[in-house]
Amino acid sequence: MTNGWVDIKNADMILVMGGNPAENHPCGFKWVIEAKRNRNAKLIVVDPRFTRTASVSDFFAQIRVGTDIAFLGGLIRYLIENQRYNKEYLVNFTNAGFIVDKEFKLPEDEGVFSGFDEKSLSYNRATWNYEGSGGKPAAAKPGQPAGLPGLPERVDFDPTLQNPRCVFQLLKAHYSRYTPEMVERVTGIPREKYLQACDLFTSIRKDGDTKKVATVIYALGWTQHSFGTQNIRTAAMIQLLMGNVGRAGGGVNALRGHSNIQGATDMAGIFDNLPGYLKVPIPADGSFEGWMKRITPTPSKPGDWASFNYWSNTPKFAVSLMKAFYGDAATKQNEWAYDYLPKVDRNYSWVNIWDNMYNGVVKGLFAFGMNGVMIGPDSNKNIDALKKADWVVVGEIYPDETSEFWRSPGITQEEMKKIQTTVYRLPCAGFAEKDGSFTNSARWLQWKNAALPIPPGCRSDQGIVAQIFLKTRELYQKEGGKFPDPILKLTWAYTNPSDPSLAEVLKEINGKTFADAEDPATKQQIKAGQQVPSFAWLKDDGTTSSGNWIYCGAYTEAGNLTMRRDPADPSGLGVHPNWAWSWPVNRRVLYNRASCNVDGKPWDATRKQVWWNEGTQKWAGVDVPDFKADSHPKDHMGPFIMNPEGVGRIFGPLGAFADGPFPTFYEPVESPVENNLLHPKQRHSPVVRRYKTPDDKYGSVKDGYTVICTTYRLTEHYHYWTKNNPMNVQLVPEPFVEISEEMAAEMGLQGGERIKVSSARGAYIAKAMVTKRIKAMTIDGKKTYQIGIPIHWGYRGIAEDEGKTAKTPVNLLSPTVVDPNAYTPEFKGFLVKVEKA
Amino acid sequence: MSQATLRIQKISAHSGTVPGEDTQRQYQVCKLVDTTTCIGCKACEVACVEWNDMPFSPTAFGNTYQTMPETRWNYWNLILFNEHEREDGTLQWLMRKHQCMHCAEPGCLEACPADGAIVQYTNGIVDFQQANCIGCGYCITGCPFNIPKFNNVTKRMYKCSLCADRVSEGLEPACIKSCPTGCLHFGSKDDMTELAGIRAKQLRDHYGYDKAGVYDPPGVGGTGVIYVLHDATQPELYGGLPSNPSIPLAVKFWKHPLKWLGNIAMVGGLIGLFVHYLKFGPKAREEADLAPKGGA
Amino acid sequence: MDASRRDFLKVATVGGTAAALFGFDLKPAYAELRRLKIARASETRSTCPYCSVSCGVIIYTLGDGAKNVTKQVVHVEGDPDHPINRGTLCPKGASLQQDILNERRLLKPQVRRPGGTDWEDISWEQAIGEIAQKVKKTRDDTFIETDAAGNKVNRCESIAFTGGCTDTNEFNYLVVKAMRALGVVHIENQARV
Amino acid sequence: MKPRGMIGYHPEQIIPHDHILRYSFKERMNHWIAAGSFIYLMLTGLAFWTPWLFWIATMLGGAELSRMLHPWIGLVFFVSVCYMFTLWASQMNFEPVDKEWWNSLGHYIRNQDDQMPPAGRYNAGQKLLFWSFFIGGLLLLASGLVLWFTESIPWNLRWLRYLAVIVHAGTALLTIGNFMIHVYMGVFAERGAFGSVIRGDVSLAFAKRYHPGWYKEIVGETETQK
Repeated sequence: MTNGWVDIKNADMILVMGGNPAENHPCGFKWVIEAKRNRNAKLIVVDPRFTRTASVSDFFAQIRVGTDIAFLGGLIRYLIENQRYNKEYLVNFTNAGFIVDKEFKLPEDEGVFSGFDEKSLSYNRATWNYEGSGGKPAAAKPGQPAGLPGLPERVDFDPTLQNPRCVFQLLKAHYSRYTPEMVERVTGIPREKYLQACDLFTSIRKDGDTKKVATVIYALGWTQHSFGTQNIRTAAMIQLLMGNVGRAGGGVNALRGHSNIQGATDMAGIFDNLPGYLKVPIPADGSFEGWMKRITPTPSKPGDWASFNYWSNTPKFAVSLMKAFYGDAATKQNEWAYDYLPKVDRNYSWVNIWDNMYNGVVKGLFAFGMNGVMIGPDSNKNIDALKKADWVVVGEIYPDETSEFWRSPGITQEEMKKIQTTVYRLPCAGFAEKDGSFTNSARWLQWKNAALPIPPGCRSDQGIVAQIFLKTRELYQKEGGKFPDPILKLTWAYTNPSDPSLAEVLKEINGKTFADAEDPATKQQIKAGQQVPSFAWLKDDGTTSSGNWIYCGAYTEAGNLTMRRDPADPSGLGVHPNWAWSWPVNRRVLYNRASCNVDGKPWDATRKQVWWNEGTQKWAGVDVPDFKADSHPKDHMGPFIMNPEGVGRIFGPLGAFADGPFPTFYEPVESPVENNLLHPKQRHSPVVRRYKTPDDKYGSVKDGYTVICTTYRLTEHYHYWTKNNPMNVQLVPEPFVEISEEMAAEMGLQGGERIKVSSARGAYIAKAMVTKRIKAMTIDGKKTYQIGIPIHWGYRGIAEDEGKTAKTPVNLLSPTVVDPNAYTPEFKGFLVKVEKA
Repeated sequence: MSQATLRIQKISAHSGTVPGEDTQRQYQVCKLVDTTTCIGCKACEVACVEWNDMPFSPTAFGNTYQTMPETRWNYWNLILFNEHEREDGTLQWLMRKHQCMHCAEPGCLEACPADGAIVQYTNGIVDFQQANCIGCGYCITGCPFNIPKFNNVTKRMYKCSLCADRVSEGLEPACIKSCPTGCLHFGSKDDMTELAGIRAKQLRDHYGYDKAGVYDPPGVGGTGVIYVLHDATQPELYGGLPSNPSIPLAVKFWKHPLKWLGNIAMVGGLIGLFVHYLKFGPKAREEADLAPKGGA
Repeated sequence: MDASRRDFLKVATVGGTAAALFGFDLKPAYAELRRLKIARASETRSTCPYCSVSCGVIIYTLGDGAKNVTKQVVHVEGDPDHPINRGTLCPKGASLQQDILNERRLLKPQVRRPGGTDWEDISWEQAIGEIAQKVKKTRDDTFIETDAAGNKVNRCESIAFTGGCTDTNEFNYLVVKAMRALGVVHIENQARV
Repeated sequence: MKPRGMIGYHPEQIIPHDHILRYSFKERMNHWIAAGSFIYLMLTGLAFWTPWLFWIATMLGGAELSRMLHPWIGLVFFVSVCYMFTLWASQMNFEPVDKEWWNSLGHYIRNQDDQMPPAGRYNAGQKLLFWSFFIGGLLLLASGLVLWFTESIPWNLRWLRYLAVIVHAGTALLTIGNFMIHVYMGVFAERGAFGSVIRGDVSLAFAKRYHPGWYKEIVGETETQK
């Protein structure tokens, strides 16, 4: 979330798409209701189903699964045509006026941007650049070609937005084909209804109003597509066009699905990052310096503007990380132990773990609270992969499907005896039995206290990992082995090494200084050995450490700030500055400089977040300004300080996206529509790859898979966890499939009858819930059915163990297709057939 | 002492005066349920079961998101889900929290024959005292909302207590506290009525629900649970909420005219027979008298 | 007040007097209320482990923290001070007590041996020892020091770590630290999916 | 086959000491089962009927017990009423004499029995009592079942409950009224009647006075002989 949960109450207009917050985030959704109650805000819901969120909405449109970009592209067209954008914001705070490379080509009918290489199914993105001068080679993501040209240091710029090669004009041209008629054919939303939605959402900018604010709320309904990142980008672009980013009640708000996956992302529990969004080194970097050179951007902006370019501090963060990991063993001489870091040059993401396990590369798996069989996609493939692994270590609190893959339904005793995988199942501590911090969707780090002792027989999660690591280290100490140095030299100086105190770990994450230091501006001093007050103090000379620079400031000499519990909110804007601690530097709304106009005055005086104080010549505010504190508005420094341009990117240049600088509508990989109506020559995302094992099968209409299936959660259940909780099982006791009344009538089906849903990969059996909440759709003149399946049931659980379910996980159905940017699987839309079971 | 003598203003089947009747300044408490912001998440259902430590009982799929068809003795609070297509073709998914309405004039209490099995506190909460309950089920007959439920093992009746244990300690009921969207609100009846009115007006003025209104049925003297409805003219849409509920006529007839008539008749009959005896005596003083005079 | 005493009220009634003559106590209890079950329980402030809203929860446990009490959860309720949830909870958060008290919890380490058809118990020490040996063997067997172009890569592709959604930041940090030190590159998390 | 003109002749029913066997053991036993159960039902029913009498239930072992036993005793009562039906229904047909009897009710009330038309084994009042208990028993059973299993009645059939409370209470009131008269007659008004359901017999004099028709039947007096 760029903003926060409570901040939603400041919105005047709320678009929920690709999400169902009433279902999945009920307690955060209250702030939507507060906006409605206190500001007469309007809630627009666009979803394949009439959801719980839709039930309290003011406008609902049923959309075909996976056609969000067509909807949003049409919305961009509408708001440009009707001038429902904030021009001052657009010109000054976005790259709308930047001139784009002459060679850059829009996809038009071809459906691909300039630079597409059909053989490698990837783009040479050299032309996705600004016109200008200066600059250096660009950063590349792992697995993508390096050596691109860099962004120009000085960008050509047209403040009138009239230049036909400026971003704004290209944008207009790109979405000119997303007409309401076309949107109707693609999405199934009738033209009239669609125009009502466009008018309602953009009505906040009617007649040049710049006071009102709209927010966009989304979740996995946007991310879990083969064009997931671009779904979100389209929304971000709309918010930039309307000037809603950085403002209270605005922003682009990802509702993360779980308690700490924001934290897990921050902490880089993912292959392509190191903590704090530092990009992992690639083999070609060659040295620490090479790595830093590649991942540290340089400013790129119109000549007379300023750019903070905060990522220019990357080396400070990286050196401090290496000091946290390796302590005294990371020195300038050994390039801060650069060799100790594994180098990544390919995709090791989730789906690839299972693919690589299937193909014999991955032999051992740790799964801590991660039920890979259930998560899928293509659960059968994951089960087959596990059969080929040497060993699996599962840390769990309940019996789960992954640890029992070897006796999943359909495996006979004989087959079981042939499975050579050793599985360790280690009982962990429950949430109430451990402390530590979670980072919520709004980037708040909150400490939680342990209420109960860990049950006898169980051990703390960190204790288990620590003990395995220490035991392994002991073996390397005793026996030696391949490249033991990083293992032997890793800092592990916790008071209780085999069960580290998490408070101690958080102190390490925050980081400390090894030398006395002074802030030249404030003359504040810190002593050697003290906690670093904020990441501004981090240095690239090895005198500071920090396990995650964005968390720097969470545990300072003032103590553990994630434990703060002052609920006061003096501004009334839902900032709550002294409750817990928010990254970065306790800032609650990101890019909040953009809540003011160019002159530093708030767009809306009733929602003042930050402002330029002429008296003190500093930025002041009720929130921590997301800006250089003393940058005078006249300097024209861009508010998007993490971008080298300093402005929001309507055009995503160079390596930013694998599949295009502007979002483009593509059909899901499994789609009932044979042609991409908007870009007729390219049906799917051109850069999406299919996996190749025998388990990776893909269905099409030709094979009889004509029904669109989507998957989702219910508010009564939590993933694959609450099927062990008798209370939640009582609320929703059995799996079901939601189908429309028309489809049921056609099948001669009554609610409660069992049906079998099959995809090219597997079958799912459950009772049918016949409902008015999903309707048959007319897509390009053809009647199309959509069905929906909640994901919560597997083969271990209360209902499952009582034999009340068919023991078919939903992800037996879902395909192994991932988004080319985020590598998130396409769980949300695929093809099935439905029959009575 | 949590709930003192003076905190009781009505007692079922009670033959004396009631200690708290009109002796307290205490305000009436009230739950406000704004159905227009209910998302049917069932947090209130869970909060109720959890707070009251009620045992779980099996449920079955019923082609709906609704947990069970109606409340149970161990499930006092149930969201009713209804899919409703309006005349303009738009769909409404109406959700209503169904629980004891805590009527000012409770039909259950009226029908109850057991002394002290049902009481109404001065704050308006209608509470079942299971210790005094005899399990006759007359409260079922008396209730216009289908609330009291029978436990087959204990042979007693159960229903929502409006968390009287919490309220008496100054806390809000468990369901109210849990409600994520704030569709549930708790306070004095006056405050809730005002709040409901404001919300209904907002729905009429800003959200196009011309018939939005407040449900506080006068037929049972008003309720301790009031609803804001999108369409107050059709409460039946919300899972059969009666549009003008009252204590069933049969119960009223039974408990008033019939009872008095019967009592008068019985007492009168006894007196009549006694007077008859006084006046006429037995048909024969001794059995021997029966013998015909003069012998046979 | 004596907390152990049942605290209910008995009111004399006219109806009862007739029977009282016979020595029966016929006065019904008119206001027998449950005591507030959390009145003296210990409170611990925590964060709900489910979605990313991060609702504050108060876990009420048995006893006042005295040494001779084994803590057990009495009730879980929303934290009214928490700015986001303000005491509210969803049906999952509201049922956390059942997650804590759950009888399905795993309570001992187990192993399924190759070809095995059931779980076997294993001691913690043996399990951790065996796992460490497997980690080392797998890593040593497959460790890649340089790539085809001769660049140093120092990675171990044969071990994967998948972390869950409810792992704390500190746990994740320890995992990243330890796994990267082992050269593990297949590090993924619920955050991806 | 009775001789023509004879109302009846059953000298075998005349037992020593000029008594007639009026009620067999079976009949007496059944009567007292019915009576006992009815009294219990009435007392517990009255306890539930009005708070003023709730103490009765307390005296009878507590209202819970009363609530538990009331329906079972009700079944006993109903069974015994049914048995009465098999025993006596054939004798309870309304005959022309009954109409006369009703017309002379005033005399009956004023103890002017000699001015009453000759009642048979059962006079019209007793017949009414019989039928009122039998039909009342049926109604009480039907409504009682609804009230017994009241929680099993679905909400959309709730009118059954409404009907049941009225029918049960109303019928109970009527039967209680009849019961009061019956007890009054049997215990206080007609000396000898009480004994008849204890010992089974009545004196010839009793029979002749209260049930002249029946008396004739037993002793064999013909119409003409009168």
